[in-house]
Amino acid sequence: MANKFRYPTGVRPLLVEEAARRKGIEARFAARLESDGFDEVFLPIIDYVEPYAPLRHGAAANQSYRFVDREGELVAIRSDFTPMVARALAPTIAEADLPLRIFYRGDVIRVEATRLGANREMFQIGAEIIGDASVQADVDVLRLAADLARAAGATPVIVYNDVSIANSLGDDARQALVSKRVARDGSLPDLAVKILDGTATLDDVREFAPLAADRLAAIARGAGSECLLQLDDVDSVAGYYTGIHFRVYDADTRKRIAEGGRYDDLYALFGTAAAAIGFTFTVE
Amino acid sequence: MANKFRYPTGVRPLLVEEAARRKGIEARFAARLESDGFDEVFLPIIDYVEPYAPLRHGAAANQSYRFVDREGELVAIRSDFTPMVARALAPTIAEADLPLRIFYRGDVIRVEATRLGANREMFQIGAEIIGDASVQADVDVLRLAADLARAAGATPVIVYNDVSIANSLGDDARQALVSKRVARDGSLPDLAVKILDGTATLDDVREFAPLAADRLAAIARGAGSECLLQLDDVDSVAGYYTGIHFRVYDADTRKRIAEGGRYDDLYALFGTAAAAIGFTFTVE
Amino acid sequence: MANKFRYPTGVRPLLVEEAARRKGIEARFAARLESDGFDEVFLPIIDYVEPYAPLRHGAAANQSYRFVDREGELVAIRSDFTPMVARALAPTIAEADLPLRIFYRGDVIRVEATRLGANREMFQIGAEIIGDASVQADVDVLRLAADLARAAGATPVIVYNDVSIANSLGDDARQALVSKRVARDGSLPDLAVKILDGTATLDDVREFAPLAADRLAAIARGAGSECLLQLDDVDSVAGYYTGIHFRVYDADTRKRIAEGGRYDDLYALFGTAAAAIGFTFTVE
Amino acid sequence: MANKFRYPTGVRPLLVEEAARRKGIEARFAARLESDGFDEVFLPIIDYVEPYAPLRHGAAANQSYRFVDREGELVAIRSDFTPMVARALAPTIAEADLPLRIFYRGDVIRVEATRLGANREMFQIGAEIIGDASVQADVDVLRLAADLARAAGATPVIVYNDVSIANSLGDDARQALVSKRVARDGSLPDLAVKILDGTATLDDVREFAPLAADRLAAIARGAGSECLLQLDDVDSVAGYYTGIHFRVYDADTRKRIAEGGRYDDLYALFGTAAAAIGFTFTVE
Amino acid sequence: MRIAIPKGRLLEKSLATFAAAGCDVPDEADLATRKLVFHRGNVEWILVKDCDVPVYVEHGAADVGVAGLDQILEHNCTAYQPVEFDFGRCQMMLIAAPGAPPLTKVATKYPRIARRYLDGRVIRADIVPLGGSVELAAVLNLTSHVIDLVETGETVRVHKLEIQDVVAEISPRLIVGRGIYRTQTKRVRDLIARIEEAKNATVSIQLP
Amino acid sequence: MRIAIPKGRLLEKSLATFAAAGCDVPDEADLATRKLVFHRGNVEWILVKDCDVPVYVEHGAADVGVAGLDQILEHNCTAYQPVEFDFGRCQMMLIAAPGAPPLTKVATKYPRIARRYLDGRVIRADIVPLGGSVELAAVLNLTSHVIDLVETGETVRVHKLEIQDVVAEISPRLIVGRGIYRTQTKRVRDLIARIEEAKNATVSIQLP
Amino acid sequence: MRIAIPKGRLLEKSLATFAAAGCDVPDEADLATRKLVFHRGNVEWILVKDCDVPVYVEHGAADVGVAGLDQILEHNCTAYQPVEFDFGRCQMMLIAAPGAPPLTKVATKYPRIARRYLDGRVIRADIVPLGGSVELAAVLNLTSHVIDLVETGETVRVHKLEIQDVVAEISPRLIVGRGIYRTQTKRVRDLIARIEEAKNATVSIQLP
Amino acid sequence: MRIAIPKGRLLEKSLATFAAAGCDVPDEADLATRKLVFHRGNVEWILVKDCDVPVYVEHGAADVGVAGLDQILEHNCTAYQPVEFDFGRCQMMLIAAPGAPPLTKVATKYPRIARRYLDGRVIRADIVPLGGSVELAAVLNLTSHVIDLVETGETVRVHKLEIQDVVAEISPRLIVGRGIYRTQTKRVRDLIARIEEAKNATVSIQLP
Repeated sequence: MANKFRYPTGVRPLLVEEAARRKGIEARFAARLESDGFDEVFLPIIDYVEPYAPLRHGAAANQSYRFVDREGELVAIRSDFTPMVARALAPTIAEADLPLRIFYRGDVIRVEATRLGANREMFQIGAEIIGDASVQADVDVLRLAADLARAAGATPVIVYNDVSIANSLGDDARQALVSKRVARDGSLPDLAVKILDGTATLDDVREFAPLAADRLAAIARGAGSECLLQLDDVDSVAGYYTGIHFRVYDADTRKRIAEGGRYDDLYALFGTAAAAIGFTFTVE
Repeated sequence: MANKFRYPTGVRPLLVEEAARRKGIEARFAARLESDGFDEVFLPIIDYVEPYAPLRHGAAANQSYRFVDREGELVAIRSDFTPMVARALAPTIAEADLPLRIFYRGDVIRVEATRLGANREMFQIGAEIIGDASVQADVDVLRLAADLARAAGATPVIVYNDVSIANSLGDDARQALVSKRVARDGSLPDLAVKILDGTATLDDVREFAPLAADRLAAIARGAGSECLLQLDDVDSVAGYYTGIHFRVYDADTRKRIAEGGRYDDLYALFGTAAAAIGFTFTVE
Repeated sequence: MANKFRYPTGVRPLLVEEAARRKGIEARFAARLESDGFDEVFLPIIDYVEPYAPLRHGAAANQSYRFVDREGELVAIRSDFTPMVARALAPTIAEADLPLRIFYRGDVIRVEATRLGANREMFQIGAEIIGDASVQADVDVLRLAADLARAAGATPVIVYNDVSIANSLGDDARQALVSKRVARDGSLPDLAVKILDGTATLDDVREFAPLAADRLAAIARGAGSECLLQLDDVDSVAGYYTGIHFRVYDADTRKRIAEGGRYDDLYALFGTAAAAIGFTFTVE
Repeated sequence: MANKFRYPTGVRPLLVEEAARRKGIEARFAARLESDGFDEVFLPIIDYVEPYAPLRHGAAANQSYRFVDREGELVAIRSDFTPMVARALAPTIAEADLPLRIFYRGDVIRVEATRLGANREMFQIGAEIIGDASVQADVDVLRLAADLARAAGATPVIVYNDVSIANSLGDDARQALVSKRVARDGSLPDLAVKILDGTATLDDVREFAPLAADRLAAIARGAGSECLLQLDDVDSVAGYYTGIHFRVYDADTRKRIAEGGRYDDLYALFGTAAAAIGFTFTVE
Repeated sequence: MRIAIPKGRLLEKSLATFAAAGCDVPDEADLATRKLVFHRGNVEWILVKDCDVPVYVEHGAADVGVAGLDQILEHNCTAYQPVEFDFGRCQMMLIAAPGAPPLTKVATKYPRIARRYLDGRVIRADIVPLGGSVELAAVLNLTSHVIDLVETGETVRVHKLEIQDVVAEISPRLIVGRGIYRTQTKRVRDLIARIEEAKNATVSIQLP
Repeated sequence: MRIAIPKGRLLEKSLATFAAAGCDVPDEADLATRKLVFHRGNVEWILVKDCDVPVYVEHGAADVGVAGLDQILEHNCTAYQPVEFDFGRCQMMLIAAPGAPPLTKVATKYPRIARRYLDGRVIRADIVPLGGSVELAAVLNLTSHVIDLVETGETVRVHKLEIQDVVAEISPRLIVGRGIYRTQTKRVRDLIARIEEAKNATVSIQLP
Repeated sequence: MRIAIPKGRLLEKSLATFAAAGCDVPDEADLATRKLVFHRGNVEWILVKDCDVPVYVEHGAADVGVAGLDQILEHNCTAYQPVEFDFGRCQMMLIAAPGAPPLTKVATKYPRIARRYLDGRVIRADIVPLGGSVELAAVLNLTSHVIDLVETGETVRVHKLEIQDVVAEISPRLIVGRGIYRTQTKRVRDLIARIEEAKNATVSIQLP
Repeated sequence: MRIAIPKGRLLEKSLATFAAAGCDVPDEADLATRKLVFHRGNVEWILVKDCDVPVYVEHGAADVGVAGLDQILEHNCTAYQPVEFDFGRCQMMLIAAPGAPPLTKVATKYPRIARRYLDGRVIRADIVPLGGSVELAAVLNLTSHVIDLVETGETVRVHKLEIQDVVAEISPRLIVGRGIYRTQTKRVRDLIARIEEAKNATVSIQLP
């Protein structure tokens, strides 16, 4: 039986002090975003699971509180904002309106049964630029993320990379990059080894992924000093990212506080093709 | 299968214009409440069903999206704020802190399958004073509700009554008051008939419910001209209300925009006895 | 609130008399099947939804009571036996054991919210031959179905066809065959028109679907007089059927009492390729 | 994601050999019960949770797979037969028909997350006599249980007691009896100590629970030699049992294979008062 | 104030009652036209289908109306029902052919009322919603039983059916929306009082 | 064989078509009576409400019937629709007052069709089911929009409403139950063929 | 009969107690070997890890055992606990560094006990299960708090931590499986009685 | 930088490797003390239980550590694993008594790894988590099978059990937290490179 005072895994009320603190953070983020011309949208706390099926990879599905609604449809409580923004906006956006600058905020709930010490309840606030595929947009978003991190009292270190590079290296190389364990028996492309050793340059990358190399070079010229290109920051799956992918760390705590990147194919999935780049901050 | 663009019954995103409008309303309400010394609390979007069982009456249970969580507990998506506030605050409040002035806001979702033209998704914002059983608190809350209604652009008509009167009249009288159909065959107490005819005075009430009569008289002296005492405004169940119960109508649209009252027993249910009075505005 | 005596939609207890009746029917079916060398398997009352996703078409998904289990997986209460048999047997069957003769029985629950007068609870008993792709197997199964129908006190009329024919005619023709509404403006292949008019012969069919034509001819030679080849018995989706598809009607009540056919690709879906043909009787 | 071959926790198919074995066991049990004049009833695999609320104690609730159906009602997959039999029969039984001899069988599913090495899927077969409050009924049921245990190849040891005794001893004594840890500081009634030491006689019991003592004496006279009266076989909650409560162990494996007792108040809960006694065998 | 009058069998008596209560109601000439909306003084009279009256009042599209309890229940209408009329009373009945099998399928124009009745009786049956000629369903074996309104019982007789049970006593009610009742209480109470008085009046519509 | 004929606007043309197809149909004299069931040769003709025809056929209580696509869709009727008639065609329309606000509430006699239409258009709106005079709902602001059948468009004009969209093209169909089609195929095919021929016939009912 | 003895801190006193109760227990020489199973008379003695004793008894792989309440609770062991021993008692404590922040993360070897304690206190915190040196977690700020057994309090002191609360009083118990208790009641009762007598005995193991 | 070293069988070789990589590691004298935390230069060395190393690194309470793949998998540790060591390799095995029945219950110290193995093999079995002496479970028939680490195979032999299958190849890894790797990349890469070099070194700890 539910303990009389307990709350369901992953949720709890925020009483006066905590609520005030949260509101303070929200206000700082929102003020900065609005001053930069970002408009807020409100996203539903629950949504169908099915429309997101194409994005689903393995574990992700189990990360959300899911239930079957009165119509027999599988519904999930919000666990990731970015695809929801695309699903909500895609049917309505018109060429003429682009680029759009959107931000959003709210709680997400994750059931990370298997992760160690996972905190399941998170407040997220994020922003994205829709319909601008330019390098400048990438740079602007990196700068914005850095400013917001500072506004939140952190010392940002932004690690970025382009997911298309790993895609071009093959599975073995990707696995090596993910685990950081390099086989020096020549079974891996030299580039992978170089990347792991931290000696790879964009010139090395260029032959494998010329577009990514040029783009990263351009971004590097524009990005602030807190932004570090790390070619070995690779995940086992790229998810919906199609170009630059970055994570914002707080140098003081070494914790990751935000993640983002470019997902130029996501909107097409929901009916209207549009380039997009954005990020989400997570406040525990 | 879920239509590619549909959202689950009762939810939908608010895009730029709607979100801006909603934020405007929220801002006006919040500003007024904060200036009156009300502190905001954030309540979880889901909670266990069981702790609220004592409050549950018939249909209510089916009004919420309910599902069974990973621990096998029955969980519901928020459908009424007032009891959640009590459950959240009760364990933490200390005599010394009282009275507390609290407000809250957020979406609630109701599955009102059987009601006619029910809108299932509602944004609610409400406030309450905890630990003040005085008539003055009743009056203050009535005034505050009226001011907020005006702030929202409505012409408030506040109808109030005391639930203990109907409780004192017996079931037949209550049913007559609920349906407004009076049996003139003497089967009903004269008071019930007088109330229905609108000829009952507080003196008539006094013999049945002296405390309520005196209290209503005191409230009447303090309340604004938009407040109308209507002894025949009775519901089939009093729910958690224990004293004054009121509804705020907009005279222009004749629609009900807020409801509230005193629920002095609700906090005890969650562990700490405390008088409380509050109201909730519903914005469709 | 649940009425004190009601049962969830689609289920109810069978008390002494009904249970005895049901047992009688079961016994007759089981005796006949066992005497024909069919072995029974027991299938779970719930199973995951996901393994069956490739079979899922539109509405079907909503026909089952679905819920999310403790591990966060989507689970459904049994609503169709045939795919469950394949999923259960596929991992275990070895070439050497084939052909297998299997039967099964049990309740299925369907939530057919939108169908008119749908009875949601059904007892089903079915049989199938796995690993025998021969015409003889088709004929044996047709005969068995007829015998079982008689054993159940019905006067069987078995209508059969080959799903590959409709597949070969194109969507317009299929739609015409499904609705039985024929456009005589030449927009449809002559064969479709002939089929609808009931004048088509297997020779007409042969040019479109030679294999099906020959097979149906062979079946026709072997099948009993209660079996009627009806080329216009076509559904909007073939489901998992790959060859012959038949329905058993009771000439007295004109109701459908069983359905079956050949599904030679179904077992491969669950790990082991094997031809299979079977049918399921439904007892309300 | 669900492993392609896995089944939901607690269920799995029984293929040919296992199914045959299961059918053999069922047949032996059913034959014996039918020859004794017991009629079978079929019970639904799912039912509402609410009607059983009065019986619910703590953990029990979480032992069943629960979900919310299309009407928003909480539904559970069958986890205990006895109350379901009462709910199914109570509305229909008439004085005249009593006593009834009923049996039932089927799978139950339990989610015993916290118990050690709990097997969650069980086949159960049980029987009960409704409307016979006599000692003879108690004795008959004990004999029947013993015979069925032998039919299943076990060497039955049936331990029995009367739940009303522990009820009469107070909580401390009950706790001591449950844990078998006796405080010799005189804080416990002598009887409790004697019971734990195994030196208590029915004469000792008589002063506390005269009716139970006499009844147990009478049962002891009638029961077979495999039946052992054990006054210290006490559970922390009596559940729905009101008189004799017994467990059948297999002396060879020392495992419990059946449990039963008298529950004379259970039928009243579902609308028709009737004495009842029965037992359920569990076959893993 | 907008008042919804049912176009059906309750039309004349409803209007007569309002007239007797001193309201300026549409006259026969008006009704002869195909018009459905009439302004008289400060009242707007609307003529809608019997089953739609509760819908209009529930949604606040009408302030006051006259509706049978059958429609009020079927629509879970939450409006006040201050006056119960004596005219147009009838019964909701469970009807079947003589020697009908146990109830497993019932045809009706009132699926919700039927559902509540069956649940209350612990009868598990499918409900087949029909639009009209409900008794015919039992005659033609669409269903074994039907649930329908019975006034004179004539229909039941001609179809050689028999009544098995009374599902509900049905009477027309004056229904009043909560919004107007609360925001214009005095005016509404006054109208109710006059209707109450005029209730039993047998006055028929006066031609000018 | 039992054939269900809709009592409403399709009655005469339906019977005329069957007559032209060589069926012995009820004549005007029959229709003049209050009877709803007629035996002619080996056919039992039943007259039911338009909206009930698909119900009878779906449940096997009638073998054959004539129904508008509106009713077929609204009831998710799964019967065969071998013949589409040329008479009685009309359109299901989305209608609103000029300058109506965005669609958030729509009144209709066809809630299921409306739901599908709205879902398809990604419009989130409440549906208010009505029994009749649907256009009136838009006039009286019960709802901003209505979805209803439009034949001549007259009703739309008199209410000063305007058509915003076509929801569906509606035509009457000959519907045939699957049971009889499968178990008496030849007989049914023969009937269908004859109806098909007679389809466009303008023959009116011949009095004996 | 198979009796499970914990290999850890309770080993000697447990065996001593059984010896004092007249059981033929393994002697020091036996224990010196790496063997874990010893047959003495009709008893099979098995030496298993402290935390595994309840598992063996719960599953019926051992009939009797000695286990600390900590392990009994952590495993939801349902075996009987007829005797509570006086030796080896200690407390389950909530421990933190002086001036620790509010409890939001706690490290422990007893996640279930910790969960129950936190729920009972309405404290919402993550539990970090550790295998050993739990106090270290608080020292190294893996977690702000730890829940662990405290005997002498020495560990707490050396790590400069302080005790904040008592989670539970822990004592070793004689646990007896239900199966053997019910099927060989007499024999088991006799053993329990002898253990009960010998309970406080300070007898040490006698070498032959 | 804080580095977590497993107290168990990997202790010496782990420290030796770091030493060979030029790190100033705790020496034998240090280890002789009961201390678990040592500061050397800008590194803080902590000695924790083998199974806790991944926990410290995952939570960021340690930056770097040495852990066996068994513990990494069992904890779903997401830290980087840049170096795989050659020492201390072993295998996770499925073990049973000769002629054991089909696998329905398995005892193990690695329930998650066991679950994954069984699911992958479509074997439906209960898992009995134990704290130690896992092989004993098979000997004493607590379970028919056990899943455990096998180095020399000695334990398997003495218990007269046999290996049925290889569950996983286990090797110790250098694990590095994502936070430090990303925020102090250069320093971490440098350490990894030096460890990589020293990897196969058989250097033992040098006393000063």
